[in-house]
Amino acid sequence: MTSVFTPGAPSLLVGQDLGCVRGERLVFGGLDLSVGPGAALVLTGPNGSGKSSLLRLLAGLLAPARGRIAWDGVPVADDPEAHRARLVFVGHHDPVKPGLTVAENLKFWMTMRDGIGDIGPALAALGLDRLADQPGRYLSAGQRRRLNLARLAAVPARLWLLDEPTAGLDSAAQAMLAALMDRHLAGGGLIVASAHGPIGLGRAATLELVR
Amino acid sequence: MTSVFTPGAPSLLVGQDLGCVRGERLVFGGLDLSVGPGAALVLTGPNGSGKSSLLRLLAGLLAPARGRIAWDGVPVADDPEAHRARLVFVGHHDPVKPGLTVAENLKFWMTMRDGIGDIGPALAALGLDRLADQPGRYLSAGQRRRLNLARLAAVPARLWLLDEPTAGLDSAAQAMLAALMDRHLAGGGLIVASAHGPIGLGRAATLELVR
Amino acid sequence: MSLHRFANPARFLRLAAIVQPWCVGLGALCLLGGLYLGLLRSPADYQQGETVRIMYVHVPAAWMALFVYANMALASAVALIWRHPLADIAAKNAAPIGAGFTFVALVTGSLWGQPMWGTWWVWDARLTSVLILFFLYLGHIALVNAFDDVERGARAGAILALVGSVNLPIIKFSVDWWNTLHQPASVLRLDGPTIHSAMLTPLFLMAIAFTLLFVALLLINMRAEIVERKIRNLRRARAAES
Amino acid sequence: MNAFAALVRRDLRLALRQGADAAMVVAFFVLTVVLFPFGVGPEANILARIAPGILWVTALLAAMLSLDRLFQADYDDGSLEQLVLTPAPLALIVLAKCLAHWLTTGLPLTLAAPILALSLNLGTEGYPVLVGSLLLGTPTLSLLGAVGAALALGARRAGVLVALLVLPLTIPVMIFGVGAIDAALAGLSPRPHLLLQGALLLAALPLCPWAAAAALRQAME
Amino acid sequence: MNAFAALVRRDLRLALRQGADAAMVVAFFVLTVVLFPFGVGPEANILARIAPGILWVTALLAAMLSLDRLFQADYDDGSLEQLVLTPAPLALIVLAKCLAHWLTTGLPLTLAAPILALSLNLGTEGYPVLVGSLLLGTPTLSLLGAVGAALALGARRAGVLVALLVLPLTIPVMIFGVGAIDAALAGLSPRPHLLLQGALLLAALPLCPWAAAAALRQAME
Ligand code: HEM
Ligand SMILES: Nc1ncnc2c1ncn2[C@@H]1O[C@H](COP(=O)(O)OP(=O)(O)OP(=O)(O)O)[C@@H](O)[C@H]1O
Ligand SMILES: Nc1ncnc2c1ncn2[C@@H]1O[C@H](COP(=O)(O)OP(=O)(O)OP(=O)(O)O)[C@@H](O)[C@H]1O
Ligand SMILES: [Mg+2]
Ligand SMILES: [Mg+2]
Repeated sequence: MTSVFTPGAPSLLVGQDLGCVRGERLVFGGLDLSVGPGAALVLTGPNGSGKSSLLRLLAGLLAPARGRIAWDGVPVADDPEAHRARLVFVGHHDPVKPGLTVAENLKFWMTMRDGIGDIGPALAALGLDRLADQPGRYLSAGQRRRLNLARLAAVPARLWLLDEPTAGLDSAAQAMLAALMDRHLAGGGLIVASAHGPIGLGRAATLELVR
Repeated sequence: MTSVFTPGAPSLLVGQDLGCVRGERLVFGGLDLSVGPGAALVLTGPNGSGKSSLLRLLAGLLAPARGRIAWDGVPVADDPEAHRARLVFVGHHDPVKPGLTVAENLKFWMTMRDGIGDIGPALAALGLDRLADQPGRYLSAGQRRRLNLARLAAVPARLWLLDEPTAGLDSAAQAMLAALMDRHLAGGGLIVASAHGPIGLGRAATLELVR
Repeated sequence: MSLHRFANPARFLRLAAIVQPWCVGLGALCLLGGLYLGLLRSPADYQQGETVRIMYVHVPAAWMALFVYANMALASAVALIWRHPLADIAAKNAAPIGAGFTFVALVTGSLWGQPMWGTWWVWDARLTSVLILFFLYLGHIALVNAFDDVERGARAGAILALVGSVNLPIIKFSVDWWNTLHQPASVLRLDGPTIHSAMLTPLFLMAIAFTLLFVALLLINMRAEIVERKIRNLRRARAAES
Repeated sequence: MNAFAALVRRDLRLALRQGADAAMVVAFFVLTVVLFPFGVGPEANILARIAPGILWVTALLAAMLSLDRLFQADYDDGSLEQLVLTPAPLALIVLAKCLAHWLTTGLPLTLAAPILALSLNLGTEGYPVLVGSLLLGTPTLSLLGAVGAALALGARRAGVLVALLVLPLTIPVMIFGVGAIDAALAGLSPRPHLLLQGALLLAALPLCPWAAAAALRQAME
Repeated sequence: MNAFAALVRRDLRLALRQGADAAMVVAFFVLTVVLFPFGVGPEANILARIAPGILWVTALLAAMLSLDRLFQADYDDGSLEQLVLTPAPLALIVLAKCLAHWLTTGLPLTLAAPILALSLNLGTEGYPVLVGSLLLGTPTLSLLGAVGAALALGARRAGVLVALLVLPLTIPVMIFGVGAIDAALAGLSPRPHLLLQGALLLAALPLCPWAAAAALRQAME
């Protein structure tokens, strides 16, 4: 198992000796990682190597089979609600309701995080402003993905966990996402993202998972 | 609307003046295309420009609002069953049943096309041989995609319609797919594929859709 | 672009604009005549007394309930076979009107039943099959409105109307049989009493009035829907341009 | 034909591996039938009198429970579009799915019915006819249900909608089913009723798959 | 609390979009009730006798028909994992979904019940108790159903178990509901039955969301 330590002073998100078991099979074990403010970590590795699993572990959707995950030195398992409040997770699925319009879909996810602001800028950040009134059912695959990613712009959160965020995006949308990520990092945010190719995170550390 | 004609002698798949209406909105109109044996056509364009819609049109899943699609000069609408028998369509969704193993999943789709051969080579062609007995529910996103693509190797068909086939694939799988496509083209097959980046089809014509 | 499919609706709209006032006018005339003759001039029944006058609403409404469904099935067949968009719209908009007539037949029948049979409802064959017809209408309406895509709903509705039209006679027949098996022969019904011409004339006038009313309502609904679709298309087109 | 068998086999396998639907159907059937003695009171003669009706109505309702899922799962994961693209006629594919549905709902219901009839004190003459009428009638329910399920695909609230579409169409099946049992109990011949049920099945056998196939093709758009 | 209201509002909006859905539940309810006269025959006194049972069975069925989709749709499209990742407690989220479900199923059913009871010739003493027992009982059905729906998500082989575990839990709800109405019809006090129903509701209110939340978390794995 490969492990990577991002050296740096105050390291916010730390995983130590992480192990993950899925379907009664060990996916990875003894994994260490650490991401500081303004830093990004890119997970790479072949299909089935555990990138998505690791992201779900970091989000708290999966319980680690061993090891611990800490934020600022405090194990996230101690206060899962605070951890959930500080992260946005973008998974393989796009949570888009066919019966709601684009604006309603985004608004909903915003309200669920106690945001009550304006969704306009978030829609614009991913080029969805013209589609605001379309029902989700009418979106193309890339448009759904954009809507999923728009949550990043709509909800303030320190930690972004992105699972192959560029899948299905055209080059314009990829650039928009890259800009968004840059701004997030510049503001001291953290990103952990999985990818099979470049996703526009220039100076990010890489964690290569093997099978 | 852009249109591209692949010049060449016997041109098998021809679309003339194609128009597509979805959700009561015109997606594209007046589109011409033609693909000959051993040739590939790559559809590009921004999100929502109609790549998937065009592929569904060519597969016969959508009826064109105008224009006609012909195979060897015969409109495919005249004999839809023959058209279905000659194509394999790989869409955005991966038709994988969580309750069936990888082998069972593939075997099923093979039998539905009256194939009764061995699925071993098809699994191997996408590096799934080690996973043959895993239930579909345990597959990672890329593994599901591989299983979907394995149908290409399992079912003999002249025409491959591939909607962003490389989404979620690691580089090894992308190479396997490229090899598969090369072999298909060398054998006189046809490919129409949509993509946001290079998908390993070297000398293919490109049809750029605009919004 | 999808407007091209409504190229001939322009002609339809023009035609409808001419026909509709005539339907309304003639319908109103027949209605007034029928009501006048039925309620004021026709004799009270020797058995039923004044309540027989409910007949002038009840019977034409019951006829319309069946007539509208037949039309709907016909329009659906046209829509499915020739993909004619107007037939789609006709079938879709006929359903609520037909449901309305069926409801009127049920309510007036109930109101009539109370003095006649001493109860609002009995599980009699004819009553029950009208009730099922009402549900077929409701199912159709629910299905057509259950999709975000208007055309998809309309086409699903067309298939349902056709399946229902095959089933309707079967239902009627089975319910008749069911009833003869369970129900004692004491079902109260005017077994084809020879109807006075003084009753027959207003009855027919009312039937004509209801038919014209149906045509007028259908035209109004269809025109509204066509205009609505046009507006939606324009709005979409503008959104796509901006 | 190969494709037909393969699809039936797959659906059966999926049903047996996950099993929630079929079990739910039978459990619902048993529960509701058992409920009526509570409502009506334990008088054996009244129970016996309404037994055929209760059994048929609850069988019908139980079948409704799993219908909305008939095509939905395949629709959601993209299997349905692949099935539509199979060279086999779509009506045949619908028929295969109906057969699998019947094997996992109609058949278990039919098998469970005699035991439940016992708890309702059904007269002994009724048993063979009960089983026979369910055997003839439940396939028609699956076929009609397929039409409703295909029509409601992609609609909101598919479950209730399917029931709303299908129940009125199934009333004749039930009427003849109950009629057959009642006739047997009354010492009359159940034959005409059973023949009519058979006729309904024969009529539904070609018509319903055709209508459902048309509806499925719509849903692909 | 904001999140709670937002979720209820979203689910209601999804259910009510274009307004036909509550009507659909009521139509379904009416239709199901209509089936019984076909089954058991039109005799008014027998119908009146089984009316409470019919009404309750239908309520259960309506609840179940829409319940299996309670979390499934959110699970399939990834909304559920996002809901789980919301800072709000998961049990609260379950509660919000139950409330939305009840508002679109249980409530319309309760409101429609008296009219249906009329067509079944229910005795006049039964009406207030009918409404009261449905008001007390249908929320419990929604809550219990949520547990079942959540368990079914993660369940592999357990699917059968779920059906067999959760469904029987609804029996007491129904039995007390029917019992209350019967008691009122017989001139007895329905109070003990209603109190028991209330107790069930009070027990389900904290327990079910908690159990369902645990099951949902499992399903995320
Ligand atoms: C809700 C209750 C009722 C329903 C659903 C109902 C339904 C119908 C229907 C469908 C028809 C037209 C059928 C045809 O022409 O073949 C009809 C006709 C008629 N109904 Fe009713 N009915 C109801 C109650 C009553 C009552 C209470 C009476 C009077 C005692 C009544 C008297 C008639 C008469 C006289 C006709 C015309 C018969 C004929 O044209 O031969 N109906 N009803
Ligand atoms: N099921 C549908 N119903 C109605 N409209 C749809 C549907 N699916 C897509 N559309 C619309 O049709 C247009 C083309 O969609 P399509 O999926 O073909 O785009 P695409 O080029 O494949 O995009 P992507 O790169 O995002 O996959 C889009 O504007 C979309 O809003
Ligand atoms: N729900 C699940 N239950 C059990 N095992 C699973 C589940 N999902 C994935 N797995 C297994 O866990 C391993 C890691 O899967 P994961 O999804 O994390 O891979 P990944 O690196 O994200 O792959 P991809 O590049 O294909 O997305 C795989 O071997 C897979 O078979
Ligand atoms: Mg992954
Ligand atoms: Mg696409």
